[in-house]
Amino acid sequence: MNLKELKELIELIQKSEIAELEVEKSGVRVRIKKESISAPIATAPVGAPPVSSVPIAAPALQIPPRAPSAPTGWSTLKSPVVGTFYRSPAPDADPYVELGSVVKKGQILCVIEAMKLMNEIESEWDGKIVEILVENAQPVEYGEPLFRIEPLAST
Amino acid sequence: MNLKELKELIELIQKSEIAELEVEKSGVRVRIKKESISAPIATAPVGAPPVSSVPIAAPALQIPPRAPSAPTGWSTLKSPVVGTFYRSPAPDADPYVELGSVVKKGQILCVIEAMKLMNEIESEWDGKIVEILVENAQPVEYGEPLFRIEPLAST
Amino acid sequence: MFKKILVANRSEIAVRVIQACHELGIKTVAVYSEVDAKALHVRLADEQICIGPPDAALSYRNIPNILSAAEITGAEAIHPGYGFLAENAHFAEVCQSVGIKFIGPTAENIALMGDKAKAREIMVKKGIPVLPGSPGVIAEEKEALEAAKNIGYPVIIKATAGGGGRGMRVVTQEEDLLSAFQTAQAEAKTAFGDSGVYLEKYFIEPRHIEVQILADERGRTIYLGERDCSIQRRHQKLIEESPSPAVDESLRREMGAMAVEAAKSVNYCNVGTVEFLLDKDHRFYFMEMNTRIQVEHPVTEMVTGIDLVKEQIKLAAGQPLDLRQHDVRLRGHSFECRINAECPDTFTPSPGTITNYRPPGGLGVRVDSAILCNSTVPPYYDSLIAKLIVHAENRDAAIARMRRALDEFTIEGVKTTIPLHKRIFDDPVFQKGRISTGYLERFISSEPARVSGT
Amino acid sequence: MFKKILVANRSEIAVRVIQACHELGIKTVAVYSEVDAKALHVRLADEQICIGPPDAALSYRNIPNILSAAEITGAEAIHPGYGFLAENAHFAEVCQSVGIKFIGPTAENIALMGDKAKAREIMVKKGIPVLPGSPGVIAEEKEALEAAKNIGYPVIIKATAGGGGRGMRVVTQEEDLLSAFQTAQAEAKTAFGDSGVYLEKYFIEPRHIEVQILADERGRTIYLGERDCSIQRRHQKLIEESPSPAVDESLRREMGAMAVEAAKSVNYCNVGTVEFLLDKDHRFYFMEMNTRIQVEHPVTEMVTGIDLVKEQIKLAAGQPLDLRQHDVRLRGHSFECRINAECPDTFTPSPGTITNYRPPGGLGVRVDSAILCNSTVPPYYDSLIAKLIVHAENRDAAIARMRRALDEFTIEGVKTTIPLHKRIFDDPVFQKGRISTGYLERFISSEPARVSGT
Repeated sequence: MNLKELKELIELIQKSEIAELEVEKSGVRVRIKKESISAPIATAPVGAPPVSSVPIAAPALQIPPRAPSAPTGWSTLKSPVVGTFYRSPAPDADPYVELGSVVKKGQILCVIEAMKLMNEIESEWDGKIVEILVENAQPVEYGEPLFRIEPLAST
Repeated sequence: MNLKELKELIELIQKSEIAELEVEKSGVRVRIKKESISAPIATAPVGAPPVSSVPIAAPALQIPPRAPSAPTGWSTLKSPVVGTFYRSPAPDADPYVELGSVVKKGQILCVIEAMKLMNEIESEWDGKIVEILVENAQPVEYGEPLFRIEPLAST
Repeated sequence: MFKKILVANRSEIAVRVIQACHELGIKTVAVYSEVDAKALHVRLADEQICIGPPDAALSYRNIPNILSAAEITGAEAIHPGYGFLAENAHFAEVCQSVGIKFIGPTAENIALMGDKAKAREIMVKKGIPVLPGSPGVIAEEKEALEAAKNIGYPVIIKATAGGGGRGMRVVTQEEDLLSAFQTAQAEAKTAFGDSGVYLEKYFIEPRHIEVQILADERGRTIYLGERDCSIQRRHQKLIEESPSPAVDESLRREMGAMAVEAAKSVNYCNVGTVEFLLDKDHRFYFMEMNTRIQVEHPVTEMVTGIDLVKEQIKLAAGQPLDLRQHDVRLRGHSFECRINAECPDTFTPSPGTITNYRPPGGLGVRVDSAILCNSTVPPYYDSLIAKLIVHAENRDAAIARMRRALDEFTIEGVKTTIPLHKRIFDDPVFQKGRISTGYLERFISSEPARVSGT
Repeated sequence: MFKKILVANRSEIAVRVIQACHELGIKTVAVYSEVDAKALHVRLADEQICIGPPDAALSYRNIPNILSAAEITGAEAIHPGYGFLAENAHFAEVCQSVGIKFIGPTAENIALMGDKAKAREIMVKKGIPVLPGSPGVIAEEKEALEAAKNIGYPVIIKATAGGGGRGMRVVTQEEDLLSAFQTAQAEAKTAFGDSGVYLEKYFIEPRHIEVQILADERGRTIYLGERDCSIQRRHQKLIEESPSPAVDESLRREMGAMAVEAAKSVNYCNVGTVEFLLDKDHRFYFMEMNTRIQVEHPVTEMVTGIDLVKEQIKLAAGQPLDLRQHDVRLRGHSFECRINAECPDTFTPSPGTITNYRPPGGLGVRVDSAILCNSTVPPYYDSLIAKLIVHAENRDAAIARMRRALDEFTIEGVKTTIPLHKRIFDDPVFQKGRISTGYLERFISSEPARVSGT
């Protein structure tokens, strides 16, 4: 961690009404959270970056967050296999889903090619696609976040 | 750092109007400070421990204490050489001092034999011998406590 | 030569393989389960791919994910280490079918040596001595007498349905056979409801001696001396050494020639180990062949000066063996202690976080480990966390060196087998080299009962 | 053999000596200054005696306290390591007078070799080539011409009062001598107020080659190959190797014989090192003899398989050398990197607390260090904190091994020379073995300017 990162951290804490800091390195993990009264985190002013996304050379102890954690209420669909991520069933076909698509649980969102096999990856929730985290034709590892989905109230 | 220490830290942050946090371990050091408005740190409520004094795996690094420290006000005369401690100038002679002896600065308290040489060890203070820490004819190392002396008000 | 190798393993052997690759100028891909994200092998490799959850069946044994990882990283070869997929013929076959070189022998070699009955049959054909025994269940007294005569006394009668010593009888001379046979049958009947028994050669204080071999694709095969792995607890090796105190130069040549013959008889290629049982009269018997690099390979490296993992990779790349048998010269003596994260008295595993780690150093001391300060020993895998290997001019000097290295070794946070190793190396019987596969159980039971060790 | 040895040193060499003692079954006494109370050598020894405050003059060089420590603990011998009292003839003499064995050569040996002029005189007498030079100040032009002719061109003219390059002139041929001589005299006069100059042989890209010898009390003396210590900065060695890439078998024999002759000429006993300068034409010249175990002794141990510290102790105990010259066979190649706690670019010392430490491991890697996690590097002593030594089958393999070992080495909290070592081992010139005592200064100045390294 260098001075610049520290300064950023301090500024962040100073500017924000709520403060959430997570620092981890070499086996020590410290998480400090301070909220004015008990407002839920979701009320954080839009525009202020989520504090946990400050890059602090942070190798996690257990499962490393390989992508910034989503706002509360969003679900993350992770890759169940290792392979190559494709958004459409064939190079000239339309993508399964787009940003903003409303999807149903069990609906195919993408395929991951592994050993010449196309693994169809289904949504685990009813919801709206709010982030697509991997570029088409990129390799993905096990557990890598693929989509963020804002669940819809179950019908 | 254990759970208890972490809890203490969090409580501290939560209770105080100002927050100062210093964490250091394994090459990463994070210090976060948050003040409501710009009150100087000195206005922190007395009674709250200064956060930086929370012991976070702080190994002592310089000279380890080799003997329990004496009550405040007592002085400890330490061996300036390595050798064998003798309380008297010769085997059949009386000891230089006894427990309770009142001694003057510069008075010989014992001899330490090193390389067949008798090193006469003098008191550094006027005072009363309140402890004799080494048995006669025992080897002593450099810096080993020999006598505890209760200083007398200088005459 | 390969440009990039995927290492399909974890812990010390993954680190060992990555070290060898880097010394050969080969890039490495580490694969890891979620619990190993911060492991040393992941740090040291050039690329890292998470292949699954902690359960090894879903990660380190997950063939599709491992092959996909090789595919997306462009690795040309996979080194399986030992355990996990190292002796999985199916995996070797799939690797071959997708054009990725499996660093080990052929799938056929693996399958054949994995079938113990078939391997034994081949060895018998080639005139290699195998463990003598009756071909199957013996029902008749006459049959038993004949089988025992063929095997040679002492023999052991075992219940086919048996276990736990019941239905077992050791017979040292012919006149005792029939009565023992009847008792064993009766005991087997009572204990297991099945009176079937068979005969096997009984060995008094045998040693486990194994011969390291190297073989290239053209069939050139050499042996690299032997390892004595007699210090075992429930068939788990704990201490290995090379050379064996029981093997002299002429026996070494004889066993070496047999090991080479065994390998050649199946057109074996790559590194391999032929395991023999050596009896008190210095007769040896083929037990099995291990078709992988072994945990205890370092003791052979120390006395031969040959880097077995580098050789293994070169052989897998199709390079001819550039060593000849006469290049292999043993120098000094080497021991390996397996440091397991387990209680040194009860042998229960001791996973946890390592709070302090300082390996011993200095002349003739080698440590193969993946331990980092503050790293965790997860409960999912093997308890082997480090191998302490020493080398010195002779066996006595190597014992002295191991004792001082064990004294220097600091591992805090988990219990380890270090205290047990210290006690064994202090034992005059062990020091004299009077060891056999029964040594360790006897040594442990002869010790005064102890509270949980340090 | 001794029963108890006091080790009058600290850091890695104290640890090294304690390790050797324990392997020989000898008890050890550590002495330490107040700042070293928690040091590894103190932990490893059987007994510990504090001998003074941090200032080495009052502790590690404090002869009365060290001898008293030996006396009260009953130590029969003192091992001085290197530095501190290791080449103090007075200390060796006092040890002898109080009946404690000094582990090293005799006080006479030390005194003699400490007197460079006298040592040179003896070597000349014995026909050992020494660094050629004029016997003293040269005033006359005729005298200069004659001296230069005797020495052989190129020669260097140096101011007797000189320093910093002023008054220095390199002359490669006779016709340039007189003008250079005059200029040098004038420059010396201006700079130092003294026009005295003298002549010395000038070497272009010489190597520092030293020969390790072992000698017993009966005068049996052998050599253990050479070390190339050409990688130096301001006469401080940084990297050493054995064998030297510039020495072939015949030169090795020749230099070895000269080193043995040098040792015998003064009835030398114990371990010792004869330092030579080797010029581009493979002519060598005696520089001096070091009468102690040296920092770089491990590279010799790696290629010969001989434990020099154990041999040293046995020799000091009066045991005859049981090695013969033909027993000494070099195997493979070894490098040593000195890991100093200093900035790898500015070379300023970097004392402090080591917050994370993990030495590299695996085949052919040796680490001699006294570092513990959370231990401090005090500012009072030498900045050498660890020695990383590798051994492999040949020089290229040893370079590859050193590179991977340097990559693996974790030391946090203080700056170290590890990044500089990495850059040197990446340098094709170094890799080809084209090194000389000028290499390092040139290498550093040829690098792009860098900010403080990691």
